[in-house]
Amino acid sequence: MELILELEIPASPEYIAIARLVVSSIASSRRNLADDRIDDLKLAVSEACTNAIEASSNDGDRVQILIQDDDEKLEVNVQDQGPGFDLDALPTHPPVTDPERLNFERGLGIPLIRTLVDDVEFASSTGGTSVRMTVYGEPLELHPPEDLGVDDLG
Amino acid sequence: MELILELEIPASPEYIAIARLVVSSIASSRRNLADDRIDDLKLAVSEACTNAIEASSNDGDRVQILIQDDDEKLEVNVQDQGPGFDLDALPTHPPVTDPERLNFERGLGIPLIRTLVDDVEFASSTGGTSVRMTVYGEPLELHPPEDLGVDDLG
Amino acid sequence: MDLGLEVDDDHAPYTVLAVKGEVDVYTAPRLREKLVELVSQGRHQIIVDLEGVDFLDSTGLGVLVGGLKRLRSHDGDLGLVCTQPRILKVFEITGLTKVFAIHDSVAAAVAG
Amino acid sequence: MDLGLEVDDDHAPYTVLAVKGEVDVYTAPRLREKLVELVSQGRHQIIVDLEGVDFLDSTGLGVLVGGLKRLRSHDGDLGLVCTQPRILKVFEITGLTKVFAIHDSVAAAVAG
Ligand SMILES: Nc1ncnc2c1ncn2[C@@H]1O[C@H](COP(=O)(O)OP(=O)(O)O)[C@@H](O)[C@H]1O
Ligand SMILES: Nc1ncnc2c1ncn2[C@@H]1O[C@H](COP(=O)(O)OP(=O)(O)O)[C@@H](O)[C@H]1O
Repeated sequence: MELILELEIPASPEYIAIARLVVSSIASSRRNLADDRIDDLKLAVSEACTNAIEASSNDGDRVQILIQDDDEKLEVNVQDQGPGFDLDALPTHPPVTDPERLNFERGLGIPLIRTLVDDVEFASSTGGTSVRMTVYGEPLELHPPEDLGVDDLG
Repeated sequence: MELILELEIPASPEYIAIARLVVSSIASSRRNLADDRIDDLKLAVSEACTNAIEASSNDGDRVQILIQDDDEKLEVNVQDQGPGFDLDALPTHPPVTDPERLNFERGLGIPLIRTLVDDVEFASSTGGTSVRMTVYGEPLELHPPEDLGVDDLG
Repeated sequence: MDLGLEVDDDHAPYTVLAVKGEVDVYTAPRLREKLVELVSQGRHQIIVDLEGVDFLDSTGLGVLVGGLKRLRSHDGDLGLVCTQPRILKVFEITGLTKVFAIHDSVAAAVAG
Repeated sequence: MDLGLEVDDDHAPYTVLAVKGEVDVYTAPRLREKLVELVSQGRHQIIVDLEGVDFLDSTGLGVLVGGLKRLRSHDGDLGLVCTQPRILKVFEITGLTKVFAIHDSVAAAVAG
């Protein structure tokens, strides 16, 4: 797995658009992903960043977004410095047919992430949480890096 | 000076578009900069990243882009792990009216940076080079971060 | 990155709120405030037009569900206009297509 | 992030190369190769149409200067079409407006 890109933003809502921008831009340039898969990944990352930002309460807390890939997959890891949480202790929602469902405006983020990406792994401790999201897809054929050699033109 | 954002990319040409994207997106959201000032900063950062990438020769070398601001200015710092260089030892170009000028396809980057931003500072050693570029402008009035409080709506 | 919020009063008894831009944790509070304001003005039949929305996440969904809940408690309703597949998908995945009436156009929404 | 490069042969003796996208250290090598290829095909009057270019940096300028130099050595020329202020600005700052003939349109370039 090769580290492509590292982005660190303040844990504040105004920076979440940048995280989306970077992820969708990398996903479209590195991977042969259909546009709707890119949208899926973008939304999943946005949900993970929202949770990371909401969990951060200290001034100066930051959220880190790591993008890695290898031949077959693209991985985005969102890490925060929040207090962590227990994934197994999350409440479950009433089914959407139940009028009670309207009392739950929250709690849609993690189910969305699970549906949108091929694979997701949560690692949470009192030092923070990391959410690793993976999508599979063929790499684009990249133009090999080459010497500019403009001097040779003359 | 507050650190806004940190972006780290591999020292490879294919990532330079992301660096531009991030800088122009931050500049337009944080600062009351005219569009042409944002274009200027974007070009200056692209030139600094090009030099940083070209100076990097080791596998795994990375380029770091730090964006900071305070009340009156936005600063972008481009750092590489290349061999460094002596700014004072750079050759000067013949004037553009001289036909000899055509022999110099290179060497436009640093003059461009100097013209495009309000302030530039180079710091170079054998461990790498950092180029700190500053533009002045009024901050945007940001909407204060506030609690979402969707639960209060009902 | 600013959220566009335009109120159209030409469809009484419906109030049409056209949203433009990205609805996320940064911008959703403004959508919520606007909905609260409309409801407090006694507008209880609201159509939220999402055709100009480029991105919508669960925070945006939460604000819409909150608005619907508030309107229902006033015997009102909150309908949506949305034809964009990538936005519709978010409602489908979360099962909210069963909670909201989603229309193809403002005309269809005010007709029905 | 791909560079568009389209050759238009309808303006003999001029060859028009329309460039689209961002010209930077990543994409400039493709522009250089295309220019080398055109020159090696004996096309010595080249017009590079920059109207579709969103971004151009010094690497792109270097490739254009290299192309001009090569063409001049064949008694040819390389003209530009450019009206976008932010692209023109890069030529102005570097003094290259004095090196290149810059036209408002392909029609003006082939006429002049
Ligand atoms: N990164 C995180 N750090 C701490 N707690 C988290 C984190 N992510 C999720 N949680 C907890 O899990 C809950 C459910 O998250 P989610 O399904 O995204 O819904 P929502 O964020 O709308 O509550 C959150 O309310 C929060 O308590
Ligand atoms: N970050 C850097 N690390 C090492 N050398 C550099 C760096 N930036 C610039 N230089 C040196 O300064 C020269 C001039 O740079 P510049 O004006 O940008 O033109 P160009 O990059 O086209 O040569 C470069 O050729 C290089 O030798």
